[in-house]
Amino acid sequence: MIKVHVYVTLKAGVLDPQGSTITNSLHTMNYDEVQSVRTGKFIELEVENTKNLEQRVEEMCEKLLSNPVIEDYTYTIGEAVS
Amino acid sequence: MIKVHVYVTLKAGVLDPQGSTITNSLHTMNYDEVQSVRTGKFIELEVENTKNLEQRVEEMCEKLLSNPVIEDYTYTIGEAVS
Amino acid sequence: MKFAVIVFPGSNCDNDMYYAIKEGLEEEIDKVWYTETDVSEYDAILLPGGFSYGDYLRSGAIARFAPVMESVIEEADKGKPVLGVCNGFQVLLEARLLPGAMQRNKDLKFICRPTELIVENNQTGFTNAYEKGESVTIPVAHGEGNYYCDKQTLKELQRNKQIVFTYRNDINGSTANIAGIVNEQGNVLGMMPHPERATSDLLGSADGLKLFKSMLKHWRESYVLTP
Amino acid sequence: MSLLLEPSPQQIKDDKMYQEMGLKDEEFAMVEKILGRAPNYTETGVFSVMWSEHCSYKHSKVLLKKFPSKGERVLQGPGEGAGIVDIGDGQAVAFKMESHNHPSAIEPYQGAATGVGGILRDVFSMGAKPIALMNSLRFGELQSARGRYLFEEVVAGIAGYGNCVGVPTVGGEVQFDPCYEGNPLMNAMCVGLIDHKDIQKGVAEGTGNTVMYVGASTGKDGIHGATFASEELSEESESKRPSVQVGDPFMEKLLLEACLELVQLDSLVGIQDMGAAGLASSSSEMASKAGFGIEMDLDKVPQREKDMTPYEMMLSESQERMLLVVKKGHEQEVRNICDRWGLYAAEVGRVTEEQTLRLLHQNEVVAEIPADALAEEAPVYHPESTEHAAFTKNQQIKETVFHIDDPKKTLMDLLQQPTIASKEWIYDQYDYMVQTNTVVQPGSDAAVLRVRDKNKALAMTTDSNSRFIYLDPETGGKIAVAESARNIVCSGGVPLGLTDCLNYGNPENPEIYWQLEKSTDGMSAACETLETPVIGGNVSLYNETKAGAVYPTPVVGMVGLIENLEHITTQSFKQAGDAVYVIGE
Ligand SMILES: Nc1ncnc2c1ncn2[C@@H]1O[C@H](COP(=O)(O)OP(=O)(O)O)[C@@H](O)[C@H]1O
Repeated sequence: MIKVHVYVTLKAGVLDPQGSTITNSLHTMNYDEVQSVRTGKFIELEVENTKNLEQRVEEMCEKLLSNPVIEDYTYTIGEAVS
Repeated sequence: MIKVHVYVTLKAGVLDPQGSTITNSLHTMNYDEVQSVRTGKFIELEVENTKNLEQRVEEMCEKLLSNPVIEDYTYTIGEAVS
Repeated sequence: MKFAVIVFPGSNCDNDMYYAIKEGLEEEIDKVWYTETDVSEYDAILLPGGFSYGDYLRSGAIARFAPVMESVIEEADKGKPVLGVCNGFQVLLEARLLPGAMQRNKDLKFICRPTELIVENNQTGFTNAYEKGESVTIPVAHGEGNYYCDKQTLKELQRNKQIVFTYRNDINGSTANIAGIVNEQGNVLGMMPHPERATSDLLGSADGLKLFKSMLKHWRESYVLTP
Repeated sequence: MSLLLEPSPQQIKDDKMYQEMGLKDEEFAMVEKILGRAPNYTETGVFSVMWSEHCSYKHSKVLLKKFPSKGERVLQGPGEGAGIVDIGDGQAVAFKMESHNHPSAIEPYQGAATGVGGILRDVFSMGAKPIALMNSLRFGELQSARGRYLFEEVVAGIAGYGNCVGVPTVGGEVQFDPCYEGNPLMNAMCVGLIDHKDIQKGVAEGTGNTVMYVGASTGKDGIHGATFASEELSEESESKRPSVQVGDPFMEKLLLEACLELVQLDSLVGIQDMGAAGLASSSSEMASKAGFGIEMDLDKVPQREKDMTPYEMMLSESQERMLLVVKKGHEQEVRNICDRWGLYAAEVGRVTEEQTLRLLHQNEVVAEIPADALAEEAPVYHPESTEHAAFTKNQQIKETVFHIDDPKKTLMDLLQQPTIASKEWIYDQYDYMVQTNTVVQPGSDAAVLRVRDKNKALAMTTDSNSRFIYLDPETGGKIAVAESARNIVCSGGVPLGLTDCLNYGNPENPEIYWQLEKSTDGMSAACETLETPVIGGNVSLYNETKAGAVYPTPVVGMVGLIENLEHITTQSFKQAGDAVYVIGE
């Protein structure tokens, strides 16, 4: 079994209302050192090892895990674990 | 300015309705190699360099960015960038 | 009896709560702004539904740090009645005034509908006007009402009779069909269904009004009649 | 694009760069004539959005004039954010419907969400408190994965936004048909309640008064959205759109509450939502309506990104923004209210005697345009019109009688059609009860909301049957209005008036224009007869893809007054043994 980590983030320039609300809230909690916050998704998949794993993961990201209109994604493919 | 990445995941044992929905959708799309999906959050902070940065980040995670009742968190603190 | 309904940025059932008390129960109520720091003058505190801070990050997570919450927690610790409905329940969970946490509904959709509830415990200061086991109709409207707690906590909730309302049918995946719980002392109630939306037959049900009547009765008995 | 890299007026003209922004050759010539020189990049951009179909109604203005828009109760007809109708006791109802079709086709969740946001602002910028939302949706068949995705996401987007803002979504309608496959329709309607004394207008008058900007900061999102809404959808649409607008319903909620307090200020002169074409449309329309000008300093506009150009700022369609005009010296009153709601209020300009929209950027004048030219003097077209082949063919069909062998089975089949089946799946996701006034919930003919502290209620409905209209636009148009009126009457109400949203294909195609003409004729006739004035609406043209145009889909949104709560009637049978009557033909 292989662990795949997918990170989905908003494209640059796309408004992130969550991020700005969290920033404000951190400021009222006196974490003034925080300049900005952007929120995204972190998705962990457990996948059986297949031939073209990388390509398959890429497809899943494109088709389902991210919304290409407003989001970007990156992923890491881990070591095989039992 | 320093980039801090925070990863918030559901504690083991906590059901993940979103993860199971994604697993099902991937299966109907013929990605049968996917065994399980767990969803979490990926939060990117831009922080001014402060003395006890690590401790401050830890606090923010504990207090606001994650809910210890159901979530775990990890973070990475990046290199200083201008 | 004097109620406070807390208004957070993004609260949207504050007016409904206000009218439920003012017109339904015919008692006094003030809207209290989230920046206030002292709510000790009130006999009961209501945390309304809505989307405080847009429900961003996690529902209730940011409101929990609003200035007014310190005083709310203080009053709760003193034993004053505190009722959190929907988003208010979520705030109470985030503030750890109640155990457990909320997740998204099991089918990931927002649900709004009249719902059948069972009164599991009518021995609280919020439910004394109901019969035990009574079936009542009170609407829900939430996207994150899937109550979660671990096994240990569930056992304690059961042992202490802290489970006050359950859904007759599983609507959102909540552990043990929990719709509302009180703290161990019994003075803090959190519930997902909206009693303030069920205060007259014109709106489809008056079953929610009994909850506010229970609060009034309890207050009269414990504070007014005792010397 | 940085300012330095912007093409010069000469280049824009020589390389016909204006065409890419949506201006035709003869339109560009008109612009040159108005300015007495070639426009620069910013000016060309501002003209092109203001003269787009979406903002100028250049292909539909002539037809809209036919709608009866007057009536004893009408306090505000077409021309402002929303129309307003008197309901007695010093109160009135404000309502309007608008489309967000193309954004919903590209990014269905955000497209639908921001559609709801826009229509809410149209209503609360009039000073009215939004009390209900409705919608009218069209999709392709649910068999296709894309169709299901669009449908689910549009519904989720409407729910996500409306639920968060706390305005109940009390009804709507939906139809599934292959003609909407590539171009779904998303029309949203908002109904608000207002006291006569609080009615506001989007005007910028009084030389020296201050122009203020309230709400979200301006980003590079949706630049040129109005032009985008005035073109057919193509594969290029994806790349043409620099970035999709994301809605922030939390910001909207704060803006709503702040605006309802701002309209109580005596020092507020005018207020308008920055909708399609953002700062460009709000500033020029407010100035033009009042017969004044506006000078705006773009450096003062709150910006979300670094180094934004005047072009980008003027054309951005960032959501949740309002433009205000305040009596000079009273800016602090506005700031106080905004501060309380955690909103930033910036002074961005002033009203001028001279009727010009003048923009300053880094101490230089970067645009100077007569305000009327933008808001009022867009070219008006009378496109060619030819009878549509579908109508011609339909007329030739001899009367047909259908033979049904197994009526029960046919009935069951019909009830399973998504268009006919229960819509509970949809409205279960909408908070239709918040504000606790919803007396008749979704699922009946019309939704009914009580008017608090009064023994009266409002009934509201949205309707259109585009297949009828496709087969016979004039009769179909009449049917759409009549169906709405029946829904109101069946609920116990008297129709007060209507708003509409005219969704069609490309009007430059004579057959489409003919549909537009005939169906609006039919609607006008029905409105005259039923005495239901049209108090506002919206036009969405170019709803077509390579596969063709959508059916002509003029959606009617009607509001009625129920003068006694006892008159409220619902659809369901009440008890066994009651007699059932059919009335009418
Ligand atoms: N189909 C229509 N029927 C009647 N009036 C319309 C129609 N379409 C647009 N209008 C009116 O024209 C005016 C300008 O419309 P629009 O540009 O959509 O307003 P907004 O500035 O709110 O976007 C509005 O007052 C609107 O009510």
